Amino acid sequence: MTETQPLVADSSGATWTADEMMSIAAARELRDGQACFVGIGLPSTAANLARRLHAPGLVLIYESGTLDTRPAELPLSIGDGVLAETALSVVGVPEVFNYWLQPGRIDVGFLSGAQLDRLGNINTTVIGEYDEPDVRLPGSGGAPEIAASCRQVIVVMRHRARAFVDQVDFVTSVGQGTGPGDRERLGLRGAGPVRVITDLGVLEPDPETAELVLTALHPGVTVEQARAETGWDLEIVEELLVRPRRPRVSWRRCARCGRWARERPGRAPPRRRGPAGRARARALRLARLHAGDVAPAGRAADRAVPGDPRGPPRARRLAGAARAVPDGRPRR
Amino acid sequence: MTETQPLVADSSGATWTADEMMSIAAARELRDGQACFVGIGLPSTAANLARRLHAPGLVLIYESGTLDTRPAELPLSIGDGVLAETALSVVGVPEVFNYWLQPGRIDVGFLSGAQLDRLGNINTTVIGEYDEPDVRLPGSGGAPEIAASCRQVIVVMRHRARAFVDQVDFVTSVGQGTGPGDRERLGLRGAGPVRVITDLGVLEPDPETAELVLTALHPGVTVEQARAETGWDLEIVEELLVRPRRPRVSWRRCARCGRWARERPGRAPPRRRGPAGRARARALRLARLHAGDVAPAGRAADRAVPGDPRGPPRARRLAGAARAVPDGRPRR
Amino acid sequence: MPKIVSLPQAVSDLVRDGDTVALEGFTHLIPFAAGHEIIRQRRRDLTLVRMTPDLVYDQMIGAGCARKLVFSWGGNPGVGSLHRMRDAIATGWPVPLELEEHSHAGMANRYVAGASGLPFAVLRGYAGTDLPAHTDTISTVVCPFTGERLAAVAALNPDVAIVHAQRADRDGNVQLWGITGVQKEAVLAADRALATVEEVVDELTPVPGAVVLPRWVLNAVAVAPRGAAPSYAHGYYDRDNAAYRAWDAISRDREKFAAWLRTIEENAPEGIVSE
Amino acid sequence: MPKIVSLPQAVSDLVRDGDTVALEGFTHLIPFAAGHEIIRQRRRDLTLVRMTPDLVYDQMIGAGCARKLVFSWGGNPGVGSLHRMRDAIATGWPVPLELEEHSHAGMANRYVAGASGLPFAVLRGYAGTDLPAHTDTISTVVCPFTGERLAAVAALNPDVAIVHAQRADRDGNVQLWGITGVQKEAVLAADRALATVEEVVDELTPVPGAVVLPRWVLNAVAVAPRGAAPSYAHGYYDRDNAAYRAWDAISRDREKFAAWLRTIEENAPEGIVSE
Repeated sequence: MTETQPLVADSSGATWTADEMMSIAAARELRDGQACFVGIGLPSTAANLARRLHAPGLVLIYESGTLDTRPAELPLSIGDGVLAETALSVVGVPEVFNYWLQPGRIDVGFLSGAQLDRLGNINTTVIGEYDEPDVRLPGSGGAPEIAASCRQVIVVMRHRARAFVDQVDFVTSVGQGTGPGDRERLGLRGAGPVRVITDLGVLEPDPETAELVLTALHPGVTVEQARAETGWDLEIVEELLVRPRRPRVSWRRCARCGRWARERPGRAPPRRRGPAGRARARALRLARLHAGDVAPAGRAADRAVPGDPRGPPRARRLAGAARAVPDGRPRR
Repeated sequence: MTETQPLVADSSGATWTADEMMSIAAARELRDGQACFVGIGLPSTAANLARRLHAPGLVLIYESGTLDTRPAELPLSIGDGVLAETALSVVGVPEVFNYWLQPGRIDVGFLSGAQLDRLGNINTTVIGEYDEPDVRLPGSGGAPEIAASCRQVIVVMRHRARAFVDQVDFVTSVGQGTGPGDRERLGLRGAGPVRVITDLGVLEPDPETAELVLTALHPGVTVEQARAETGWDLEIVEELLVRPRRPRVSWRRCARCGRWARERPGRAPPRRRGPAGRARARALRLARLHAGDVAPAGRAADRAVPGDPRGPPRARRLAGAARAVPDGRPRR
Repeated sequence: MPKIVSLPQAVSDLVRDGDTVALEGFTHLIPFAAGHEIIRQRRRDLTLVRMTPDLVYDQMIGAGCARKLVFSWGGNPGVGSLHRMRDAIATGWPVPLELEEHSHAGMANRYVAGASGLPFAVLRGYAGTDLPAHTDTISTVVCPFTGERLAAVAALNPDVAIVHAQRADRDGNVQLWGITGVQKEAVLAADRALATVEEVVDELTPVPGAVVLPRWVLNAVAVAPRGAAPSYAHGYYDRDNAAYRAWDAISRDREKFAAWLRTIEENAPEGIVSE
Repeated sequence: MPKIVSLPQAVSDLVRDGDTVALEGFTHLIPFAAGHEIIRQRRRDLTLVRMTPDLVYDQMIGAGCARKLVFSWGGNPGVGSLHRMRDAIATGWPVPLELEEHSHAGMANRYVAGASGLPFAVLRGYAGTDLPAHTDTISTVVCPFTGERLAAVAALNPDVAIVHAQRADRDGNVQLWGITGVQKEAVLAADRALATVEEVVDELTPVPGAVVLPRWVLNAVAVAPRGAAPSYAHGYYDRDNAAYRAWDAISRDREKFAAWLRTIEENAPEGIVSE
């Protein structure tokens, strides 16, 4: 993912790319103590950001077999040596799938894809026909079982009409399958994709129809933009959230983790050569964004449009999700 | 096994117990480079004796998960710490059964039991009815799969009428099942028990009927004794072997391993207190017996009664067994 | 998340009458201290699961904790029989004991299936033996590719798994090494899990061959010094072979056993309530 | 018993035209040197098996070694597509490429079944996806205890498995550590196995987390210093990320690829024929 066009500028003139917006939004989905199955790229950035800021007890599990890894720098691949060096334990690939993912011990899995459909099904296999594809994609990897077995799946992908399609060409990973109840029929024990985070906003399955509907927009994005980039007749929830533009702060305490994040006005990000320096600079930018983005009362500060006396719908839904207490035990 | 009555005395007056005779005979079955699944007791003594003398490259695998272990002293249990300390690798119990035993990577497995029947089936579960047993025995352990999956099984047990029965009360581990061809029908890929080593002699399955017949006697034992202690009408092969009484030697080179074993006339075994000292004394006694017992031309020196121009039948049969080259690869 | 609690507290919190309980440790790291605490807390009607029910289960059976035993080899290794187990089977003393009997390979694969969230496991085993006629958690499946018939065993998912390990860190991550048996599988297969440890350390420095049980799969960690004795803890203490031999005489006689039981019930070891 | 031989000798002895060959190493210890030697020896009609066919298989496919690919994720990690693989699928250049496609969990379990001497493995997977319609080594089985239907995958038993490891001892026992992937399973599942190693040492001192491949499951061990580059060998050298990025441009263009191929065919690295 090399697309880095600025999407948001704050009062200092600093800008945030689409990928950074998505990383921040994804990081916010993770809570302390959860176990997260991490793929490389945005999910890895998001998970490491969450662990370094509001969720220090977040357990990161990579499909390469590294359990509870705590890299000091962002790994460059799912098999980066730093993952093994900083892991609590390294297990073989059969074990990570059979003992750790399959029994439902993982709270959150991140997925992405070339295509996502209105029912949250994901395609990473082919565009076009399987035997004569227009585009041959990498294939399944760990995605089908992540989609099946994690308690919740969060999809992170760019919101583009060619990707957000009415029906995927190939079901690599099952979202809601053919509709409500299909996951139960198929014996898939996780909830499937509960949130789709894009560079325009957030989609969530409608509790009745299982169809993905728009529940939030990033600042500066319109409903029309989101509809134009969606290949189905996108429904918009009544209480659509717009994420607030974030205020500039010098010192600010994170409402979730209690840590102070420092931000010196006018200070340029450190410039160093090499990928490590770039990663550090990027981490600092993300930390600033994270700190500035969190208002004192946390999620309740999200501005509902129009207002709803019961509070923001995302908070209500999350309360439901939180009932499934993560404890690392398998479900049966 | 605490029965230690003298069975054989050599010219110096040293005596060998029944268990020692069996250990020596069992050790002789093992060849360099083979992989051997070892249980505690006699099999462990035999396997370690073979490894220390004529088969230095013998691979010992214990069901506790220690692969290629090289204990300096005899372990006291299958889970003795010395096994893990001296192993090439220690694996979990599921792995030792699934990856190492089940695919047929093990050349020789040793078994024993409370009952053995004419078809080589073994009972270690109950004497009497399962639900109202006369004697409750320990049960299966690793034996059923050792019997199923090792290329060859060697049974080592005392030759007593109550143990050598026409039909076992309970089939814990399958020998030849109900008769010729039954192992193939059951999908058991190893050959099953190819040799039963007792304190009286050796039994082997008849190639036609699969019934265990007497193929060798230890010196000083008569056919009548063996028949009296066998619960079926024991057949005797035409070329019955009698193991020679062993000459006394001062220095003797082992014909199999090329090592020299020293034996000083009249020297008493070292007397030390404690199990380590006793084990050392016992190992020396066994080494002397091993060295003295091996005539220059190896097995061919076994005296056939009556003579057979084709050579001893055991040698012929072993030549057949040797065709299954041990190489650690699974069979399919 | 596990808390580091006292052993009495952990057993009280996690083990309930009627539970299916697995104390694992294959010849090594056998959780004797936890077994004795279960005896002291007078748990009843337990289904005891263990590949090799040796002294620890003979003691628990004799104490009347168990109504059922799920196992694959029941003996006093190198010594002889388990006389309390035999007595319970033969005479129902102190309470009748139901058996569910497997082979080692079958039990190991049942734990693997349980740890993997599968309802059964496939193995080459049992064919031609008399066990399937007596054990209803043994069946067969047919390979959909080759048509071959293979053994199937039902997954084991104990209510509680208890293991002993060398050490834990202060977060409750547990590390064990030497012969590691089926401890990881038993913990992962169970609904609740307790690890007793020799000691708590600041950091779990890596050890070759070690198995790590992460804190989030354990409900409690309890310090129990010498908690595996008379079995052994690799790197800490050796097996007390004399105690295994001595058990034979104690367990043969109900009165001698009763005297032994009183000493266990009345004397909790010092270490298990501290930290 | 394995012999320590040169890599050209090992490939010549063990890899035959038409074989099913698995080069494994999950993101780490990818046996590039062995792959290049197979290219140099111009093996043809291979069925290439690998969970993550990255550059090494893109190169072998482009060189015309393969008629079939068995895999679960085919990409240049962090960079993009495998253009030689895409070209072979789309246009049949240089030879048509058949696909047999699984998920990671499916492939891992296929190796486990192969290593275990079982004809198939059971997992929770594939339900509701479109893969089973295209892959005939995916089926289902019904649990004989619960009646639940689960996925079944056929065992993988390659003719040859090739892995790269940090080191071997003089007897041919091999030790690897860091991310250990499915290397043990691939070696145990195969009929023949070759390990390339960074170095041969007198003694394999134990390393935390190490997997040991005993000498008697390996047919040959060959020394290949930097034999995993441009992937990495934990403790020896890092991943050459620039080489992964550079491959994108090379592999997009048949002529650039042909030039690369000539350098591989004409220049065997120094280290692989010594010792």
